[in-house]
Amino acid sequence: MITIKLFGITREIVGQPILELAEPIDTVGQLKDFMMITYPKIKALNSLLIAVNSEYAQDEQLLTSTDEIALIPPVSGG
Amino acid sequence: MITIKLFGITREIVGQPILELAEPIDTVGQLKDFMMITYPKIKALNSLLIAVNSEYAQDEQLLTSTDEIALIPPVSGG
Amino acid sequence: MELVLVTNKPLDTQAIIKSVESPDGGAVNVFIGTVRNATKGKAVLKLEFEAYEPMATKELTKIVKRAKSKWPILKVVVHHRTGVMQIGEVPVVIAVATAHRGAGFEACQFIIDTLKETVPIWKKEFFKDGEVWVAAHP
Amino acid sequence: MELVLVTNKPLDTQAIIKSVESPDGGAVNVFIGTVRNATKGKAVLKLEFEAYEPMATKELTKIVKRAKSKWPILKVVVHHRTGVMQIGEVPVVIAVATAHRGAGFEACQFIIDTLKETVPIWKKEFFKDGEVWVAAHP
Repeated sequence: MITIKLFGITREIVGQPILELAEPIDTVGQLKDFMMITYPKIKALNSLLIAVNSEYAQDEQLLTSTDEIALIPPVSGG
Repeated sequence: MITIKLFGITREIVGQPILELAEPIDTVGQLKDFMMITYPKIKALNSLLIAVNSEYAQDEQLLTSTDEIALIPPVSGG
Repeated sequence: MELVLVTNKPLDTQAIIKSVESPDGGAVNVFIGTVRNATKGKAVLKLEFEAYEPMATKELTKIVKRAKSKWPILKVVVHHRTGVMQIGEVPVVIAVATAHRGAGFEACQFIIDTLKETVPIWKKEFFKDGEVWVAAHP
Repeated sequence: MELVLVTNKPLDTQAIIKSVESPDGGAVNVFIGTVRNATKGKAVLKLEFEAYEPMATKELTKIVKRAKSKWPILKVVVHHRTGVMQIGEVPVVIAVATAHRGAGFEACQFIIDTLKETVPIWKKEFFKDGEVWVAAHP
């Protein structure tokens, strides 16, 4: 089980601020694929990054149930 | 007779804030030459410009007794 | 004064500027972002900023560190506000103190440019006829 | 608020920034010059600025006009103080409001760079062992 924090447009697409996934998702890349397949509107975004424990993560990075995982849609601060 | 306003280092070199000159000085270039010959310390400056009626003036510009004339040593505002 | 802050309270520009003053500084460059009444010719009613706050703070801290490694910065403060803001309100203030002015301009611009690229903060524009998450779509 | 001012009174940074705010502005860039405690490694005790005031105002007005012709500036204010200033005091404040930030950084830097080249204001540095008119000699 992994827990995903959602913000901005991805929070709105998914319809909730936290998502718990029981699916067999081992890596950042697999999570991206899963989210894009499950929520096609996420695929339409300019970009999708994943943060693990508050750091941008590469596709190969492994995910565990204790990680703080967040979806990062295109940022627009400032 | 022309009247010259002096500021900064040129005011200090000449020793007064206003200089009245009865010499036959017709142009900006002649005034520069006169000041550098009369006050060799002015010749040692990085530059010397002349303002006529609050505008930088070229060497050929004619001077009259009603002009507001100022010596502009190297500026250093800001 | 926190050097880096993501907060839902109004930013205190004056206090931020005051806090970077130092006797060995000759120049302070300040960038103040303000909510504009239009975007691409379309009237904006208000903005809302949302942040992944702990990560945003972390990323801002990294940007400040990178800026300090690139320019001789004496003091730097970066504050970003979240929540709903009306036209004219201030979502971001950056103040950079340097001995000489060139470095201050460059560092301040680097910080705001990089902030807009990497810091997990999202802006939603509200129009009369709808709302848009900025930069989300091509 | 005068858009261009040469004055012997302390500058009000906050009021200057406030005065350039506008609903169609998205960015304010501010340059604040401060009196530094050293120059080329030598301790500075204080500074004194002298201006040929009417011409300085005229030249500043020209610089602002040139900046407005080069960048889409919404509002701009430039104030320069004269007289004796202690370490940390502020001889110059420039605030530029633009719709987008790039133009603001460029215009603000253009104004301070050009000010230092053309505006008839002179700075004297006071050291423990003497005083120097800045930039006067090679």
